[in-house]
Amino acid sequence: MPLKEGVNLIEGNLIAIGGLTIHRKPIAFIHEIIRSKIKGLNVLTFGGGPEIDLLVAADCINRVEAAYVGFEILGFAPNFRKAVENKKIEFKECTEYSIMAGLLATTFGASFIPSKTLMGSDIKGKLGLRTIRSPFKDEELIAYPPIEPDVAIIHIQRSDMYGNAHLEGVTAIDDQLIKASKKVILTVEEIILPEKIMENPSKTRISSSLVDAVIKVPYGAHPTSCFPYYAYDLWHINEIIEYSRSGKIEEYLKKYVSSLDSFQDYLDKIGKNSLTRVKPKQ
Amino acid sequence: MPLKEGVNLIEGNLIAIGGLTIHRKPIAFIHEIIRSKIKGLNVLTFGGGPEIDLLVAADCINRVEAAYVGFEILGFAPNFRKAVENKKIEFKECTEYSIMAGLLATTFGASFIPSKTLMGSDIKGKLGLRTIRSPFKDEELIAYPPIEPDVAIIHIQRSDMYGNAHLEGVTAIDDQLIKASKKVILTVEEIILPEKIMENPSKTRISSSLVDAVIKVPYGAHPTSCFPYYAYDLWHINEIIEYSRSGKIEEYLKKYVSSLDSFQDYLDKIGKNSLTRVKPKQ
Amino acid sequence: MRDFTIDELMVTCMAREVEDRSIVLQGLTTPLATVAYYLAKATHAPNAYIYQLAGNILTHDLKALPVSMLFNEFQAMSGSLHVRSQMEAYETIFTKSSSIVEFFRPAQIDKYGNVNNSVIGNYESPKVRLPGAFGIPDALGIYPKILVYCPRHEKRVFVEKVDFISGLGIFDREKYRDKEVRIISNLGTLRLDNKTQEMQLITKHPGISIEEIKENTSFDLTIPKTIQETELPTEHQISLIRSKIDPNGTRRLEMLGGKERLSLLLDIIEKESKIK
Amino acid sequence: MRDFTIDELMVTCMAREVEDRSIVLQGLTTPLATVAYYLAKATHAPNAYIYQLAGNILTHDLKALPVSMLFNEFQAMSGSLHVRSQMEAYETIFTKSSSIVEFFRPAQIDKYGNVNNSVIGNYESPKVRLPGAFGIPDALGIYPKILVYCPRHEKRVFVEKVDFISGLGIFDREKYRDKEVRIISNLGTLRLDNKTQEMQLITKHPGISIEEIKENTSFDLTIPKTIQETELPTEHQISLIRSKIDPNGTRRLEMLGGKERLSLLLDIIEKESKIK
Repeated sequence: MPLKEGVNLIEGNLIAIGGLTIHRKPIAFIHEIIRSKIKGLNVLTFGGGPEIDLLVAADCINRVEAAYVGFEILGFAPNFRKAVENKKIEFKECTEYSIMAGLLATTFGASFIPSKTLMGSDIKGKLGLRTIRSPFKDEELIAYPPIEPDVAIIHIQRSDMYGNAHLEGVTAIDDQLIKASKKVILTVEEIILPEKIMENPSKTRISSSLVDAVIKVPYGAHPTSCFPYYAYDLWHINEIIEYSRSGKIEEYLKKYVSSLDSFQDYLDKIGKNSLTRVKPKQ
Repeated sequence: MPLKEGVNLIEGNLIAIGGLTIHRKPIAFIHEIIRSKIKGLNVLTFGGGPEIDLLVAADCINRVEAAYVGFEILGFAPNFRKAVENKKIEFKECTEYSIMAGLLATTFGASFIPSKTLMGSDIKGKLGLRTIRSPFKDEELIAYPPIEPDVAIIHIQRSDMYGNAHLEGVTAIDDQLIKASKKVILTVEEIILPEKIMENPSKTRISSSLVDAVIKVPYGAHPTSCFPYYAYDLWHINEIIEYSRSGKIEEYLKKYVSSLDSFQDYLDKIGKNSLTRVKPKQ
Repeated sequence: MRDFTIDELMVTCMAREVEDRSIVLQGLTTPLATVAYYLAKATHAPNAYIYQLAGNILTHDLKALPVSMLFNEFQAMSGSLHVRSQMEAYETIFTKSSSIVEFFRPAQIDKYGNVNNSVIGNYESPKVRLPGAFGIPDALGIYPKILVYCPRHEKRVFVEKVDFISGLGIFDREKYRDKEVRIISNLGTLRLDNKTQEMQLITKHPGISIEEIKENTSFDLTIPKTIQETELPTEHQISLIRSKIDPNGTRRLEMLGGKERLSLLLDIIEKESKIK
Repeated sequence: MRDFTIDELMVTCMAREVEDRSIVLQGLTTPLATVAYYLAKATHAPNAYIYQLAGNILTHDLKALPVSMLFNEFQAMSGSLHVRSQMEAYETIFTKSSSIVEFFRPAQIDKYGNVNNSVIGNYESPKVRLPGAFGIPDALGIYPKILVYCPRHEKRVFVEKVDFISGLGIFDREKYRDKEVRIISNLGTLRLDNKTQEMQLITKHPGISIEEIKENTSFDLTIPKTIQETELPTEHQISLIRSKIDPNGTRRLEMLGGKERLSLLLDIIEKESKIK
């Protein structure tokens, strides 16, 4: 399936994005969303990074739900930060547990997850979490409601044509996102034969029974990482920061996304040297 | 660690046993418990089989908590059945969900798991499950309380000396039992080098940080199966049934357990032919 | 009339419940269901997902035939694309319940579709303490379509009221409008849904009379004016079952009881241990 | 006085919090903590379990040194015995909380140990929207021992009251009697527990005066009569840090801000991309 078709599958109230901060973000898919001029998205991600920042910069976002949005050692996600400070987007600040508990409630048939975990944190109030009395002890508990994304977009290492897939390195909560979402789109570095999957079935982390589309996009997470294929391109992520700081993020978007026809054009523009320096030693 | 020492680690109110019915039951360890004349155990297992039946026959058991106790295609677990019918032991009849939800509550810091799953079943009442009102909808929910076993005894394929372990074939809920239990004892077919574990770390299902003892016992699950080493020995399981039916289970216990010094003696008594016929083709 | 046995007819009826891309879950000790699932996958449902052995193993294709009694775990693993924990099996149950096919075999079933695999007689002082219902009580509350098979359609199985409700069948008429129970027995096929709340005979197997079905059912069945005969197995299906999927006849184990079953079982595993 | 830098002193202080068989969790972007964890494992805590990168990867041994900025995921995987999902990391947090070592770096911390990584200023109209607290709010409610490091001990970090409680520090005096917060900064080490409910200076780093620490803290510190100097790094520790664990100086990234940090970062990754 080409990326353009994949973008047509985007619908519903909540779009989940896999990966973590600057690891395994479905950037090729994000570029296609930006090119398609989709607006008003509500996006859930565990830890957001360049994918959120670019979507915000391109004005595709209404609300972000995440426990973190930033570029790790490179600091702030500049466009996200500015948009929240200027109230141009809504930010629903979650915690790791609030997201995991919500997904777990969905996948395990629990009406909610009752726990003391966030008691006392101001985030509890901002998330509008209700409290209940425990039926067993004299204590108050937070009721984490179910989270059920409409579509999950996940960039992963490899799968067969059906979507039986491996998931390696920083896995974050991608397996949970996939199980809890109504529809799942995988972008993958490689498509391999089912026979290859069968050689080591205990390595399969995602079952094809949960997958609606598989799209092959080598380097599809660049400038974020996709272990073991390539590391994050901190140079390029810093370029995003520099364009943003000097008020020229629209130039960046034009140069690298909207003026181009495909992600391959982006990779060509980035250049071979950029892709080589993030390759690990053999 | 020898099995005798392993048995000394048994303590507490609830002993969890891994495997499923006639798959991967820690029979060698069970024999040692019987030889040690431990009495009054409360045992939790997902689906019980010969291990429960032998413990009951040897009068080691006070209470069984399980969703099933039987020999699959061979039918009833005869000593368990008789003991429940004659009220010699207590049987707390669970369901798959009630056990999984209880373990999950423990490992995920939930005070309980609220779900509609068992609504209307008479098992709900027998388990003494409480109901609560949902804070979100007009509905009644079952509150599954946490389950935290004191010790888990699991027979698995292989681990390194620290307890970093693989788990293959029918895995049942062994990973959850291990995570939720205060103490974990593994009996294993093989001990391999950590370097072997590192070759394929995504295959590691049990982290050594959760394991308290590793005991090497080849064929330690016989007459239940341990994929890929051997299938269940339905002939021998039928022998247990026949001894029991003719009122001679004590003879069985004497012949195969109490008169012997070790599990190796049992294997010698079983004989090479018995062990060979359950070996899969290469 | 074609040459087939009642177990083969049941297998083809059960196979029809599997659609392409169904997620098929297989419980403990259900060789009749196993053969049905493999038959479906070999014919009209090549993309069905079959999770074997309490839901732990996904079988991709039918390389690993014939079905085995002694080495079923080995066989399932050799054709597996994905190994799951039971927790993951439940995650599928909750999120994909409308795609799931799982046949249960109750010790007792009543006219409301309640099933009992716990005790015969009084719960506290049972005449027979059965092995237990395992995941059936959970699944019945979740699945919109409850699939039941009864290889021995008798009064003591089709009871007026189960001795103990291991799992609740049809309930809460308002909330579960489309919930239904489908039953395939050795005499015919039956159906109960939330709208009618009546257990209805749908088809009778060839050579079986309506009287015979009534006589072997403790409660009143709703019998429509015209009852069709159950669709017969095709020659292709029978040939697949006998020559490829189950040449050793594991499917017949569930039709038998006591010594007959044991004797067939020992025959089968003896054979399997030798030809491996 | 031995030759060491303040980042090296902090690293050795942090390493002391790791006991043998501790379960060490490493958050996002905490190279100072990474170096400390590896130092502990290379010296007094060889059996510590180090879960890297948001808890997903267990590092078994120190084969994969030196620590890397660009290839840390690759390095962690090459020394891994076990790959976990974040869900499994939380399962460890809940069941083994007393064995867990995890250092957090707050943007603000107040005298009750409350931390803020959410906003500077008003929540709805923030002066600075920070990246977020990720799992800190959860962990603070679970861990009995809360470990904090502050590479830049300043008034704007050690505030009277945090602008927003991302995570609650010391609370519920009755129920959490043994709960405590330990802080290692670039000026000294501090401690707050549920018994005293006072933030106390424990040691001061060599060359730092009590006055300097007070001046850089917005709230009143409890200063015991005699304050010892922080234990110095040994030569062995310094040599390990410099030659084996972190020759490229990733630990210094957290001591710097703005352009200085970026410039050091680009130096480090440039080097790493070439010598691979």
